[in-house]
Amino acid sequence: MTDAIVYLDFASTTPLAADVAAAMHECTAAENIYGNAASQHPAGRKSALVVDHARQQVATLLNVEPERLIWTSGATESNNLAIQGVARTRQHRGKHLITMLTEHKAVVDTFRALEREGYVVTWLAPGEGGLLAADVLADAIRADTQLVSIMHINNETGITQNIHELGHICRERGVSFHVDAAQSTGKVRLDLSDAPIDLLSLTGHKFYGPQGIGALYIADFAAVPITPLVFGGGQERRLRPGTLPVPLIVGLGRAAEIAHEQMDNDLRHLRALNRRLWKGIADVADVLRNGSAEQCFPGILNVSVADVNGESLMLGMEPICVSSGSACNSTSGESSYVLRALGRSDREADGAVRFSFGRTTTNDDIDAAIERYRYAIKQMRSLAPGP
Amino acid sequence: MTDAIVYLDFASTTPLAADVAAAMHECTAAENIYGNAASQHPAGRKSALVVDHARQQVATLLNVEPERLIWTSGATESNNLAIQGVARTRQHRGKHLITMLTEHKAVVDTFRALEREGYVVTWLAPGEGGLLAADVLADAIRADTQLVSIMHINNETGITQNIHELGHICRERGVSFHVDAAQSTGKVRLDLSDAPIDLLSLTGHKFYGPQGIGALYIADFAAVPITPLVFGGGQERRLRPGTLPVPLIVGLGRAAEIAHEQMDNDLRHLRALNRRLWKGIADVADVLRNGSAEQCFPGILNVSVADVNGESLMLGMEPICVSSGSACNSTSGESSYVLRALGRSDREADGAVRFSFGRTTTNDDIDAAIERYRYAIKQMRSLAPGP
Amino acid sequence: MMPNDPYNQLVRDCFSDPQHAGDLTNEYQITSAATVAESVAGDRLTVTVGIDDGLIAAARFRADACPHLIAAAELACTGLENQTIGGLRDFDSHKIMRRLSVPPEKIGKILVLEDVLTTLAQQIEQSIQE
Amino acid sequence: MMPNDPYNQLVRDCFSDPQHAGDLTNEYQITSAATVAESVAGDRLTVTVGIDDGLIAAARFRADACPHLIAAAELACTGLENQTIGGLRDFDSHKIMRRLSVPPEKIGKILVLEDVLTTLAQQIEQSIQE
Ligand SMILES: Cc1ncc(COP(=O)(O)O)c(C=O)c1O
Ligand SMILES: Cc1ncc(COP(=O)(O)O)c(C=O)c1O
Repeated sequence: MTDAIVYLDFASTTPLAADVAAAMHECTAAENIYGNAASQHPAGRKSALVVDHARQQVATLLNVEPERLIWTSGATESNNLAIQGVARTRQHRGKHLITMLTEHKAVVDTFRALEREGYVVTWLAPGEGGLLAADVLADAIRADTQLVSIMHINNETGITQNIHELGHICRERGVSFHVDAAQSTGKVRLDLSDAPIDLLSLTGHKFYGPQGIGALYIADFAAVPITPLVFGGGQERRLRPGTLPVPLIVGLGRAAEIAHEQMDNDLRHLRALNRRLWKGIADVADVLRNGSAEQCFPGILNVSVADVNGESLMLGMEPICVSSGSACNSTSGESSYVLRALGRSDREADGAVRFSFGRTTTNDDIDAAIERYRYAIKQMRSLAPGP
Repeated sequence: MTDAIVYLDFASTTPLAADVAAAMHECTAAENIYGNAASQHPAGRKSALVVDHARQQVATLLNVEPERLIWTSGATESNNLAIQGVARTRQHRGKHLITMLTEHKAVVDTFRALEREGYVVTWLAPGEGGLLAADVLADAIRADTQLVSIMHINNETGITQNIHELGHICRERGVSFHVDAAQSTGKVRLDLSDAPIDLLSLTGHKFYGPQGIGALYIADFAAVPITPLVFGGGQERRLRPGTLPVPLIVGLGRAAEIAHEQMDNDLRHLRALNRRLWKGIADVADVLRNGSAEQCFPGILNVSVADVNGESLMLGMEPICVSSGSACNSTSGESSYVLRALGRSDREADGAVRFSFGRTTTNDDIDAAIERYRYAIKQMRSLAPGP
Repeated sequence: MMPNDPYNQLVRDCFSDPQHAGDLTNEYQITSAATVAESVAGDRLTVTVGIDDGLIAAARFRADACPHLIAAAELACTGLENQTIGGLRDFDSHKIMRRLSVPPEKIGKILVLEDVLTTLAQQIEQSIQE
Repeated sequence: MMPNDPYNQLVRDCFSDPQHAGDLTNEYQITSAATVAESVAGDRLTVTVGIDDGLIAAARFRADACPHLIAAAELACTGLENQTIGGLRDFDSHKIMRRLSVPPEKIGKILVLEDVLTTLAQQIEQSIQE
């Protein structure tokens, strides 16, 4: 078995694409761009120029106007800015908000914080196959509902919500709709030009861009006014002040451009890897697939067994880098709430392994992961006491 | 006169040090570090390791324990986290806060936002030489005062407050003390080991580190509890969740290390440049120095004339990149409130030029700036109508 | 010029090397100067014209103003030379502003130029009547 | 091993290649096995000892548990062999935890091992008395 690190944790963070690194390097070193993009002097204007270009690159990926994008430090901040921002601006109109139990922590914890402040949050459970049914959302919307936030692709399972359908319901009912697209941006087609989506969060490091940079798409600044989280200079329409990180923005822009070009190839590649991986482990006794092939993003394959300790399974998987549903790999100390919301038992959630892969993953990587997974499960099982 | 860009706007943002760029490049390219620092697998642990190392480098610069540092996206966020964070946590005890009129926008606008929420802010005016006198602060502290926020080095003038003396007053009176050290970190000695400072903000791109990364120093998490701005994963003690930007953190750490080593040399160099520059322009008719040599950080020289249009002066200064006190270079549309708080007239504030320089500035750069400044002033004056 | 430059090349050229900066001596049949000061920003603009035989033989300006107004004054002086004095009233500041790509928030400032020219026209008409 | 590794080298070695994993046949004068299950996380640990002439001739374990508990069980089995059965009661789990650098939040879990050994000691004492 391999001793070299095999990285299958692309849903957590992706390596920087070589072309992105090159674009950032060119910006800083070759073109010697370092000015403050808010400065009017020549050095500042050089920076503003590449920032504008990057904004266009991201806008092209989403098929929106570049002016609709606000740079942030990542999807955690984008989610918070969208959710807290709308909730606070609209609190005089109503304090009811809607989201799902299976959202990312950056959404869940934001709504929990708002609950502590007196907002009322409806937590919708996923239905069949992890999906939120349109009528369930429709029934949850009240007269005082101000915001619905539903993620696009789930970070643990890859389950993909029908955001267009859900967005249409929000639009019909006059409720703002936010989408956490941290896992889908740059990976699946996302045409926002006439999508019923008011706000959308993305982050660079999930699609081969740099860590520490993301964006929030805001369809209509007037229709969906947002209270900022931080105050300061006038950058980003006062919604997100602070000196713009020019090389990061250049990197994110280039990553968006590459993603736009490569998307079909990427997806084809991921589908093949996904099939190969599942084929290699589907016959492990009692293995469960968390999320079906039809409704899941192919870059993620999440599987559970109920009879092995999650933490030991993770150690047994080394040097294959995967993510687990177990308590010990998270700071929260509890097994995956996402998998439990899908109906998995504590033990099933604890024994879950998320394989996630990407553009640079090879068949050999997948084969090494299969071999290691089978071996680890076998070892754990052979070590276990009788029932 | 030179046609090449001469960058004298180091107080706005500094170019990335070559060694910092190299450290970041080594991290991503050579050592192939890209994992999520929160992941327990080998790729994640590699990242966590360099993050720990960087935290130690910044801690060494400030002479504090590394655990006291929280990574943020920059000083704007650090200031907001400190000020909003303490104000919100303590609001049941009292809603009175104190700051100065001459703070950076990231502090001023944060307090203004809190005022809109019902907090009461005392805005102290600078006294002699732009300094806040200890007794003025002492008199302003009330029984319900929760936080005092005073910047260390002013970004426009370089005026340096006696933060130790002011901090002692806060400590005696049991009030938390926050320092915006965006302009001083890595530039002047800042030993926080037994300083009466509870919170301190810093940002990487002001001392040759990357843009988009900063930190907040928190002396005692229990004594000064902070409400987070964003919610999400458990990163940074839940005070600032989000995937850690590993290469940026590595860059900030390296920048701190270099600053620590080079500080005495850097300061000596800046003092010489400052003297040279002032010598070259002091005899321009009616030129005023904003802040005296004794109380100012030598990397900044701010000068005013009252009889030229600030915006035209800026254009006349090109290709020397400097910053102005004029309305047209800011998003706020008003001339520098900092200079006006120091007693300058609107016209004097409008006609201000901030020269700021750094480690890589040469005598030739300074001489080019002197020549251009004299020329621009002369041109503007010769073009002006009679009185 | 970079696309995000607040000043287009014409502004930059007029600003850095204005051909019509200065005053006029009394060598013309009529020499007339007018100054307007804008109270908020403190901009001041003086335009002087020298008239011979009902034609503007020369026009000069002085300004303590932003680059756009300086450039506008320069273009105005260029345009006025060899015009009849009616040109002072017919002056089309909007055309100049378009050529200079004056940003919307600055249009108010540039109107100072129109005020100066109107004042000049009045002065000259009066001195001709006298 | 990296300094921030949650598992030290000893944990890793015991985990990846435990020498005392398994069961014992009835070739000893006394063979006794005890299992304790921890209710919260669902960890389960079985230790089996084979006693000959009052000495622990062999010790084996089975575990469905985290790496630290697996390693602790392995070390315990190694340490118990050739001890008197008093060793089951004298067993010092804190010494093992130090060797394994068990993080504070996990100490509770490792105490399962003490429970198993205490149970074993009781069983054996009882079977000797019978
Ligand atoms: C669905 C989802 N939302 C939000 C985030 C947060 O992104 P970041 O860590 O870049 O702030 C992530 C990844 O961590 C994610 O997977
Ligand atoms: C004194 C001061 N505080 C705060 C900031 C904000 O720093 P950043 O833009 O990195 O958030 C700056 C610089 O812009 C500054 O000079």
